[in-house]
Amino acid sequence: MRSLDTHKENSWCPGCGDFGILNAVKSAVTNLVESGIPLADFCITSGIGCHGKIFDYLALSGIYGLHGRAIATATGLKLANPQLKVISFGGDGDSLGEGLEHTLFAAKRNVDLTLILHNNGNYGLTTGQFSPLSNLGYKGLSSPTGSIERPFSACGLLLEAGATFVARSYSANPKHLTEIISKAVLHKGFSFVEVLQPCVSYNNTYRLYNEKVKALESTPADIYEAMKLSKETENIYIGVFYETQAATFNELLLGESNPARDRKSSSERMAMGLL
Amino acid sequence: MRSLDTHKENSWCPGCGDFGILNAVKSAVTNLVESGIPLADFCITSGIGCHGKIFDYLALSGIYGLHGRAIATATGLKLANPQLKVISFGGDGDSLGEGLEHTLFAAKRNVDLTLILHNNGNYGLTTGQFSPLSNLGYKGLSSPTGSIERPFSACGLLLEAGATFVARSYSANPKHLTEIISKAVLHKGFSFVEVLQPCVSYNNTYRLYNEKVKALESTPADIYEAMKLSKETENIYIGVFYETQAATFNELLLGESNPARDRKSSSERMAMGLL
Amino acid sequence: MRERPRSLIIGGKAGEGVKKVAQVISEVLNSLGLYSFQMDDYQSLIKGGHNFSVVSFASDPVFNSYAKAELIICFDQRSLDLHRDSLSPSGSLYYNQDGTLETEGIGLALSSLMKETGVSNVSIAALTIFFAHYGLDQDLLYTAIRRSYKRDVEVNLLFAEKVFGLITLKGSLPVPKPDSKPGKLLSGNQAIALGAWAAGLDFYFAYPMTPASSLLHYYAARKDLGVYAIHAESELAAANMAVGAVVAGARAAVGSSGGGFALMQEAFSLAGMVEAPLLCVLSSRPGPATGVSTYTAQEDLNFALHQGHGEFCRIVASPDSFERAFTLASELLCLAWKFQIPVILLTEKHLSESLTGVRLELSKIEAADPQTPESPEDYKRYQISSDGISPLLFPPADQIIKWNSHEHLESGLRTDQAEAVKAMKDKRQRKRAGIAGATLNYQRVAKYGSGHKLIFAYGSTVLELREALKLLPDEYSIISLIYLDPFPYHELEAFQGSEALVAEHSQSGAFSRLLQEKLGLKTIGHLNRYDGRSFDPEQLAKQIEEGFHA
Amino acid sequence: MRERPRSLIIGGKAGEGVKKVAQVISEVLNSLGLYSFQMDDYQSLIKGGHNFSVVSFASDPVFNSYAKAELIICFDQRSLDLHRDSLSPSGSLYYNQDGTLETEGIGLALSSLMKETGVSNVSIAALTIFFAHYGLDQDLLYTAIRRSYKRDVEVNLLFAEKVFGLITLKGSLPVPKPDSKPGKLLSGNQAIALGAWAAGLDFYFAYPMTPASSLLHYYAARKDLGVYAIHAESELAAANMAVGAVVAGARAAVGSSGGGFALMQEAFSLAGMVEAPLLCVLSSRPGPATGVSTYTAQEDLNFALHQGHGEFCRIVASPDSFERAFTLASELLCLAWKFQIPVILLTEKHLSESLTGVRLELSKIEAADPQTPESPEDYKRYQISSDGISPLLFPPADQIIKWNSHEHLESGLRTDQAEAVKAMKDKRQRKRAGIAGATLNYQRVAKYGSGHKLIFAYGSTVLELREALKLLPDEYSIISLIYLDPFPYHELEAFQGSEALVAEHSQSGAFSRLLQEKLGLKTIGHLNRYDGRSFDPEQLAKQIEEGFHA
Ligand SMILES: Cc1ncc(C[n+]2csc(CCOP(=O)(O)OP(=O)(O)O)c2C)c(N)n1
Ligand SMILES: Cc1ncc(C[n+]2csc(CCOP(=O)(O)OP(=O)(O)O)c2C)c(N)n1
Ligand code: SF4
Ligand code: SF4
Ligand SMILES: [Mg+2]
Ligand SMILES: [Mg+2]
Repeated sequence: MRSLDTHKENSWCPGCGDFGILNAVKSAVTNLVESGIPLADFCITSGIGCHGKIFDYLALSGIYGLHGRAIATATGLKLANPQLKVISFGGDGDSLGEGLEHTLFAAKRNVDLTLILHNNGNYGLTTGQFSPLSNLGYKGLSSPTGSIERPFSACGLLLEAGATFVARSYSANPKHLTEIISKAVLHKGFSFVEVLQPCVSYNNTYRLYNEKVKALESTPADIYEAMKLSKETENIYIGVFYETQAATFNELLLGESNPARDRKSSSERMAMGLL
Repeated sequence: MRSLDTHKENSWCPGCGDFGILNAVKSAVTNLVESGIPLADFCITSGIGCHGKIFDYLALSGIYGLHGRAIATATGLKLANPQLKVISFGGDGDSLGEGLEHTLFAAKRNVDLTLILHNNGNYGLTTGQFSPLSNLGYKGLSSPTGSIERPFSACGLLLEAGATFVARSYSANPKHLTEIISKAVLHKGFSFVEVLQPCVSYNNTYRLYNEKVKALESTPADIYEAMKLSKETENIYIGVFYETQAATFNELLLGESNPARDRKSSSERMAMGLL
Repeated sequence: MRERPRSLIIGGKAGEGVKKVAQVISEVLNSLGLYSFQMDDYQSLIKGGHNFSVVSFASDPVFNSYAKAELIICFDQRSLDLHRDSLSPSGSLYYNQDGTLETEGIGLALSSLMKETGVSNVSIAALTIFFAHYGLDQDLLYTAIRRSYKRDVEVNLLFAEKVFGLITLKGSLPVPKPDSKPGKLLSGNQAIALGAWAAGLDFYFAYPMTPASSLLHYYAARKDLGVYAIHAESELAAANMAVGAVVAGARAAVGSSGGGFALMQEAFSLAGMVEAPLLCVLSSRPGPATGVSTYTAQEDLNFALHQGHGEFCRIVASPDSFERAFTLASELLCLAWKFQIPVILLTEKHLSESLTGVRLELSKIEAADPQTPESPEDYKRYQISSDGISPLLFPPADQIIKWNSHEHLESGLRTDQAEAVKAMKDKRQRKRAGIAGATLNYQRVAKYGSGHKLIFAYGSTVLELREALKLLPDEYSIISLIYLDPFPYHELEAFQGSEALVAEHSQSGAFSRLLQEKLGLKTIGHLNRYDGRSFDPEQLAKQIEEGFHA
Repeated sequence: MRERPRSLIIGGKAGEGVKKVAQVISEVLNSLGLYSFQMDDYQSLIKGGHNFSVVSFASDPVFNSYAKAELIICFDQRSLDLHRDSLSPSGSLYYNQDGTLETEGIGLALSSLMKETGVSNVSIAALTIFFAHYGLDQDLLYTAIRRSYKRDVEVNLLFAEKVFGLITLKGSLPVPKPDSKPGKLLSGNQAIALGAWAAGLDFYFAYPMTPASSLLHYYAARKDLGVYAIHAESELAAANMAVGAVVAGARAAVGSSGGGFALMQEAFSLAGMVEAPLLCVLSSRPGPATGVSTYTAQEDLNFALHQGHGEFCRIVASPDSFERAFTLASELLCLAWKFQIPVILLTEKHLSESLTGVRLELSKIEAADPQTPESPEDYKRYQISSDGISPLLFPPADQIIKWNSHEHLESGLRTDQAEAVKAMKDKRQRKRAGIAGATLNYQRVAKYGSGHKLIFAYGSTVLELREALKLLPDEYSIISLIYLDPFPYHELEAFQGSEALVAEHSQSGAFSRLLQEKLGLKTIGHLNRYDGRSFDPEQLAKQIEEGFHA
């Protein structure tokens, strides 16, 4: 298999959790290719933020989209060619702030793609403002005396919206993260992976996570159990919170057909006698 | 108390559930005024859709905003003058489609205002397309062979997002609806009222609701219980699913001050010596 | 001056089937070889209020509907009040005498008859009156009812029979010309939809918004076309999905009215940056903001011309006829793909939602296909080329195909390097010359009439003018701008500094200003209508004459 | 020709405090009565990469920074490679010799010294070099360190002492003029923020986006001003919240760069329709789409002029200096409230984020207050008036105050009636004349220089030109357009059909086109820079001479 590296110089802060995500994605893709998925089938989209830079560091086709809209773009990609294995990278500002709507609708529709959320609890690239996942009291340039908003729960919202695969992992646990990403990509339907990603510059959570992150012992019994566990703060659980099978939006829309592959040329259309 | 009616000719379809909502709002406001809230303090915003027309039928100040954005506008209103009792009217397309993000953030922030959701399960005003709350298989002009999306649960999403008051009522139960709306307005913090609203033209659910709507016997034990009950389909529960107290965004932002009332004039500012 | 078309008006409440029955009448006229133009005036409500439809028809092409009618049918008092004065001197007014005050005209006890026969659909009466009034065959009426009203057929027929009996023959339809080919009955949006489909459209992404919604509905209904119609969660979603679909190789379009288009601006700019071919249909209604949802306007000209932040090439063009709506949609999709740019088809409610016979010029359809790489081994998405066009390749592919919303290198990797930024901007900008050249192959400006007195217009205003010109001596010509960006300097050179009238549905006279600024045109009179309504050809004809004699 | 300012460049990695130390140096210069201009060049990353800051300074006002420097301080190899060639012939180059290849210049073992002293902040060295190089008082250095670096004070001082010992005196600063008043050290965004505040701003709603973010940060930090800074969930939210705040009577503003502004278009149009006074700050960076996030551009001119669907009045103006940034922000907020319209303050990263001494013209500040009803009994939000302005009233009030995004009646109730639609459009449009008249009270066009050779520009390009003009004989004048809509025909009449150079940061030459179309200006040369960087005054001076002699 060819290398997944690009020539682009990496500009993440040394020690940033994003490195762990990049490496895990590379491992997961490598494993998946070895297990038979053609490398050419992988296609990525990303939002704008530190997380989005992963687009430049991965030698995979795709589109580096607008802030908050990568999931919508990914949906378009998947619908036009359902053969593609689409992975979308989002930031917490990106996917749960600016683009919250698209994220929840992708889950609702069960579009068969994977969203990897780089949860660093802030807007890294724009110098560390509070994000939808920042804790109450988080201090950043737009909240110098502390944020006055309670955070969303990423897994909670995605579960509620209808995601058929919801998991969490930790950027500093490469093995776990690689496994989870592989599972997510293999899952048929919308898969969501929240990655706990320390941001050494604005929200260094290594110590917190190293202390509190704990692997789930088993898959929670139901969606409510999953929600509860995903919100615990004494232990911060990683693992698959929820997994179920449901018809995907792309299947329901397209059936067996692949619009990009099967498209009729203009002359074929003219010959159909529909005009 | 002066009349809450306007001169605007009503253009809802005869039999539309929106009439029930209009009447209940009038009763609730009347009751609340009698209980001491100054009529002048009420201020309304609405989105665009059949639901939004309530703005024209209520002799109350406010703004008939953009499709999907009424909650954002309401937030601005409340922050600028926290004395106002702000009620926002949304449609299911409006508040959970185009404007989903604003709705969930208003809940997350616990802005002290009330969102009344006219849930008619479709985009009424634009001729009945499926909405975020339409059932799988719903047939409309954009889904002639049936919608391929599963619906969101309005109460579920709002609960998950952090609303501190979540209730449901039925447009054909004026007493219940009036009570719920009054409670919602009195609730300090973000209050959400999902109103089951039959749309006689595109989604006539009177029979279904008349059969299945059932009042909650008691307030559910916790948020997960609330979610479960709000999603039941054998009985469709109405009543208050959840109610809790938390600091409001406006309080946390403003403390005791009222920006519109307490604003410093330009000359006062110039005298402050800050330049 | 040609034969003045006849007109009929049907007025009633929303939900009474006014528009539908007018369409059935249009179909009947069409099947008889007559030309027709149907304009529906409706409000933003579902039941009640007041709707009316006008059908103007003749044995020659009819470009627009008229305000005055020789046959008026009113279902209720409000219609009666509103339309009574539109009756032409020799015309006939029929009205439902149940529930209305007596008036001049022919009262029919329609409500009572409906009760009597158990019919719920009053509009069957309008169809019947039309047939009887013009002496059309009663069996043809029954066939029309059977074909168009699938429910309650038997009672409808019974009702029709009773109504038929009440009407006395009052006139006759124009006699169709022997070679008459009024074409396929289509709305403007349908013509657009078919044109884009023919050129290769695969996906249409939208969020409903009048008057663009019917594009979504049409694709959704016409599954035989094979265009996937995606009703997204918002316009922002629609536009970003469309770009995604393009990245995968599908031909994609989006459509909305001004408000929804405003929400697609960032994605429009995205298409400019990533060089995504994207067809955008902007169908205008009066603004700003929510405005007047169900009426017509041309207030979005400048908005359309200057969409999106940052600088990038685009094409903006507006169909001036239903035929053009079909060919232009195809043309624009092709140009989008040839140059990998976003393009805007700017139109108005008046064209989008009116209905007429359209002769589809199939020979003008081309395929919207991209340039593909000659040697895909060393593929670079943004290869710098002399014409600014980089060949397109789609996944899955062995090559790495990177599209990027940041400024980028040829490889598609992001850059902020000064030289690289400049080089990529220059590359994109180089397309401009090619675009201008390529559009020269199409009709960018049309001239109607042979007179020396000029009236400039674009979009559906041209339809109104063409109809008005029928009523005037041969002194006038309409100069119709189809392409607005690139501005058709070449074709318009001859008019530099001329004096002319400018007609548009805008208060501020944006089009007139454009012509003045780009062409030095001296506007000697503004024919501006901006109350959401279309021009009446008769009134417009008068205004034209006055405009030149003022 | 005046004294050429000196310049220093500090280069290093993001996270090394380059920008901060440059600012401390600017503060020192300012406190000494010297004029300075600081430009920060940074990338969209948090640590690593390459950042540099230029501070140009003199005893006369400095309008722009220079490419060449007489003092260059590099913390790493990359800086060295990039800036070595910027050294002016007699200049001095200091570099961190640890980890870099030897070169001409003065190598200092900064990394070793840092390790030795336990200092983490290399930028202290730059400050020290600056002090020692120019023979400034060592105690002043320590004071500056104490004031500006609150952490690790003792080791920083130790480190500074050691570095100081290594530097030999190389020059002296210019001597400040006796009456020198360089003003308050502010960035452009700070000047804008203060101007709007002074006129009465109560709320600033935004979503972070470079180069507008610092407006949000500034208001958030300066709680003493009492402007509530709301970081909303998106730009759409911010703009709609702002309209809500206005309805309640607060003075509100929003700000973003192109991409975020694109998302506010629908709300901008809403402000036009509901007649909400709204100050919108658009600070440009290169586009389209995400573009080049941290650099400067003027690509949004047409986008700004034609924001929002539908037709409505707005004002677009762009500050051509930091002083103007302050007064214009105030002016625009006042005009917004006077006419109840949205207004755009268009600027660029180069002004927004550069830093200079600003003399705040307090006497020019006015209050942004609305017209209030004389007899509020019979209040109608959209009362039709001869000047198009309807008095404003805010809740809580006994009156019913209805704002409406649909077309509406005077009462604010929705309408789709033809006459009412026209009447309300006419009412809004009537403001246009008043706006044009009112803006005449302000400086809409500025002229710099007294020569007959004209160079047209707007925004921060004027700063670059003014600095360039210092280097040229007195033959030139800059014509600076501050107001762009309404277009300042009155002041520019004299230039109709003239020949001139046009300078702008745009590839397509949008500003030049505007001048040609509105004024018939003949552009004899384009000074376009569009790689995200500002003009170097020296190079620009050459280009100007060439432009006139070509
Ligand atoms: C429409 C728009 N608004 C704002 C921005 C500026 N912006 C870029 S990245 C970002 C936030 C990044 O936060 P997050 O998504 O959490 O990513 P992170 O940097 O933390 O990985 C913002 C606001 C933008 N690019 N586009
Ligand atoms: C930006 C924008 N997009 C689309 C529309 C058109 N539109 C008006 S109402 C509506 C949907 C109404 O559905 P809902 O919110 O459920 O309200 P209902 O009519 O069912 O009460 C739409 C799509 C609009 N006004 N603005
Ligand atoms: S700012 Fe935070 S998230 Fe961004 S690269 Fe640095 S450590 Fe990572
Ligand atoms: S369409 Fe439905 S929601 Fe709208 S007014 Fe009619 S019944 Fe009510
Ligand atoms: Mg983040
Ligand atoms: Mg609805």
